[in-house]
Amino acid sequence: MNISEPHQAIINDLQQKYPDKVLDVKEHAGATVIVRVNRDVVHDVLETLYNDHHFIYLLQVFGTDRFTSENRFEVIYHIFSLRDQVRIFVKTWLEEDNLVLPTTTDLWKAANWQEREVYDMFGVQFTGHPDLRRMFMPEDFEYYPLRKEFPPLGIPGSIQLPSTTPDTEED
Amino acid sequence: MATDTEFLSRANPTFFKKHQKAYVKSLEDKHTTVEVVSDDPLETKMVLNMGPQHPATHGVLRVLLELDGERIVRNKLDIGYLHRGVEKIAENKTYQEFMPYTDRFDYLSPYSNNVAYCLAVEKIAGIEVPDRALYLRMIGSELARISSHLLWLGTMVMDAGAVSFFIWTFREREKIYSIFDNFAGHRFTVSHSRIGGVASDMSPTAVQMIKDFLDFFKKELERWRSILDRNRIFVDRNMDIGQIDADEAIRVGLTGPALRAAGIPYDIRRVAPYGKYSEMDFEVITRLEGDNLARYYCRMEEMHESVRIIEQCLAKMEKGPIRADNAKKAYPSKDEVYYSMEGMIHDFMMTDTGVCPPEGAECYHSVEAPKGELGFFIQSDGTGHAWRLAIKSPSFANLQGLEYILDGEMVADTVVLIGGMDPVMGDSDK
Amino acid sequence: MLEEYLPILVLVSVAIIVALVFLLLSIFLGPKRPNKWKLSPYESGMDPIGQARERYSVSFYMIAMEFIVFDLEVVFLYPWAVRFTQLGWGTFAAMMIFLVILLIGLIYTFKKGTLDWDAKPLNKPFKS
Amino acid sequence: MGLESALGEGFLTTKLDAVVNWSRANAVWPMPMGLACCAIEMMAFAGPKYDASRFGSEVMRFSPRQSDLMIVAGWCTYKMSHAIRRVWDQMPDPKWCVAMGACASTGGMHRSYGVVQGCDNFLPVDAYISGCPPRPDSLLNALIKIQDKIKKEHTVLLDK
Repeated sequence: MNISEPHQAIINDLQQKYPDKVLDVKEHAGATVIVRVNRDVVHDVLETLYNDHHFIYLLQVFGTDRFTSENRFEVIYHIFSLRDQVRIFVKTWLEEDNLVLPTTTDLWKAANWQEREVYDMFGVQFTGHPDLRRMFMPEDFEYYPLRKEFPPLGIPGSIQLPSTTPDTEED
Repeated sequence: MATDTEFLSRANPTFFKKHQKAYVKSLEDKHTTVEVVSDDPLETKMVLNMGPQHPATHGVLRVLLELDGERIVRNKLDIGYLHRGVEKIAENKTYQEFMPYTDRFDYLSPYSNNVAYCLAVEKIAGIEVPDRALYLRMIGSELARISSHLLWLGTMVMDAGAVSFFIWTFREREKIYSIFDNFAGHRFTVSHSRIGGVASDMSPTAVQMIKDFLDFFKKELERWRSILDRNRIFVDRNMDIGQIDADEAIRVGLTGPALRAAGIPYDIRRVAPYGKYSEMDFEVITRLEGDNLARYYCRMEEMHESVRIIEQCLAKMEKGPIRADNAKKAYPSKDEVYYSMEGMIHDFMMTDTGVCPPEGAECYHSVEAPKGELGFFIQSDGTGHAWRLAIKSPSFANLQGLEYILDGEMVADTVVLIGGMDPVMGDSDK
Repeated sequence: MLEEYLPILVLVSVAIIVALVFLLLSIFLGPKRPNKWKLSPYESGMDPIGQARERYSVSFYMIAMEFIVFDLEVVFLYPWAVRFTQLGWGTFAAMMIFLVILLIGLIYTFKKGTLDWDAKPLNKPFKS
Repeated sequence: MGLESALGEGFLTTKLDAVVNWSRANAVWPMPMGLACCAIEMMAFAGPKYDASRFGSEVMRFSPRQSDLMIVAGWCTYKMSHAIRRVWDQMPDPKWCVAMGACASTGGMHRSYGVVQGCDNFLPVDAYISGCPPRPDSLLNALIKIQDKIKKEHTVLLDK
């Protein structure tokens, strides 16, 4: 667990501000530091990182389906601080029955499309998002493809194909 | 003012009704600061659809523009026309099997995608790569950067009107393709990297071809720059449009040359050097204006830097193994497989289960692809298949920046702005 | 006396006949299979929003009118410009009067602002 | 004997179909439905080295109204299939379609929920090209096959 010095400073600062909310810190190969925080404090953690530690560059927001019975989904924010060149991943676990998270588009404009992608792939609702629509799939698609129970070859008939006889009146 | 649901009433979609209605609705309630001057009832808004099948959108990108005369009042991008769920496929493939998919992300520079994916897997599995393989990978990814910037140059200048550039840049790209053909097997989707090293070594003829290409390309690049850099038409066409300052560029999430043109020297080869980039001396090209012309200069000078890097690599590269010989982590070399029993078993084991990173390990590694920072976040569950592979794609971020930049521009400039952002739909649609 | 003009007549008629043949040939030879989507407007693969004849900004119309006026001015200039050395000062003065009148027209349209497209005040989102 | 001998030197008589099909075959204007990596190979096919204008398909028209041969280059997703079908319907009638690359022909390596497994699910395809991406010379080979097919096309009178 050799967390580099600037990372450790930030983690200590977070642990002071949110005493029991920073649940665990993981590290791999000396570069990737992942901080897991409780779900109802994630927006404030991101806000402190944004204001105090100059994490103004949001690179990606993505989700994971852990496929466990409790707190099944994960949303990970990948942010980078330009001032002290530090890259941190802030992770939260979400229950399957209330997949709701406050949006971070008020902090970073970049979060707009990233959150729409997480909504499209996992079904996580972001409250306060300017226009939460599906990012890639058409709106008429009712499933969330990156969930583990969705078959990789898709569900036949979930999206309609164009009709090959142009003259017949479509419905 | 035009009533709010005016476009929605005009749009009568015949397929994907919910999607198209929601898309047009989102255009209407998008807040815009471009203030429309004339409020007389005669002045109705025109909705222009730069649809998925369009010569200037560099792939299948749909832009819905609300125009007031020639000025764009609001625009909305719709992507996903090339979405094939590659992250879902990654969960069912072993690490080495997923390698050919990485060529099809940013299909203008497939070599650097391979290198990015291999570095990420090697980082999570903890594999050492011999020096010669690192040099070969750097030469390949810099050549891919030149070929990607060449296609950007050819299509952007052709969109701005000069068709001859497309022919010149493609002539140079064909040379790069023949170089890749010689040392990596195929014209551009090469899948040349392996986990733990590189698939095949570079023959002296390939080295000679690269040297000839570099000598001619340097002079050719100078000639192109002398034509374009102070060309009245090109400069007037690109100056002061799509202007974005550094602070806004960061918040919108731009990456790569588009971000460096706004004045932020964020280049992964300097921020988190990988391979042998820490020993190379090259500058990170940044401009301050942040408009389309600055992005043009950034990319042109980056081609010079790539040429310098390749020359230094060729000088420093010496004989040596091209793949880690640790049988558990990398493919054994072919003659070992044919002539020894263990080699054949290792080869079979590598193909069957492949590299197995530690259970529960999560790791991120990113590479400076020509379009920006291409990163892979891998979560592994101990088996040969990745549990989750998240791709941070540069064109996805740049396209979001494009939506911010297009507001308030003239409709004729959208073509050059899309060219300036250089999006690749295979990369952004994952 | 009209014989000298016979070749011109032959030339013009052959030209017209050849042009018509190429145009009308496809009516007989080309396959005709109209269908609903072939006749609908091309909207780069998507459904068109609104009809093709929507009302659009008046600045286009102003530019078109501008062009016609000054194009006709050039047409009137041609016959004079070809022979103006032999035509003497009288026609020169007349032509100058004609040009001055149109110059006043041009200055008027400049002041009205029909020519500069980005005359509209523009507060781009990043400047505000 | 025949009409030709009566007309003397330098005259050639042929069927109307042969003339019409010959002229159509040697001016096949491609409609580049460039979707993914095959589109880059299609650009190289139209580029200087593998010059497509030697075979009469110089003009890469992006509007369906002026093109005869639609080259579907790249994997077609369900979302894009409607746009491809709409552009195909809007092309004037003697039209042909080439599925370029494994992804257009059979969905290729992308066996996933988003990709239509082969664009012949919704398009009448005349020529399939294997390869991922196929080299430009195999695209030229497909073009020549399409030209042969046009030359042996049915008679013009049936088109009424």
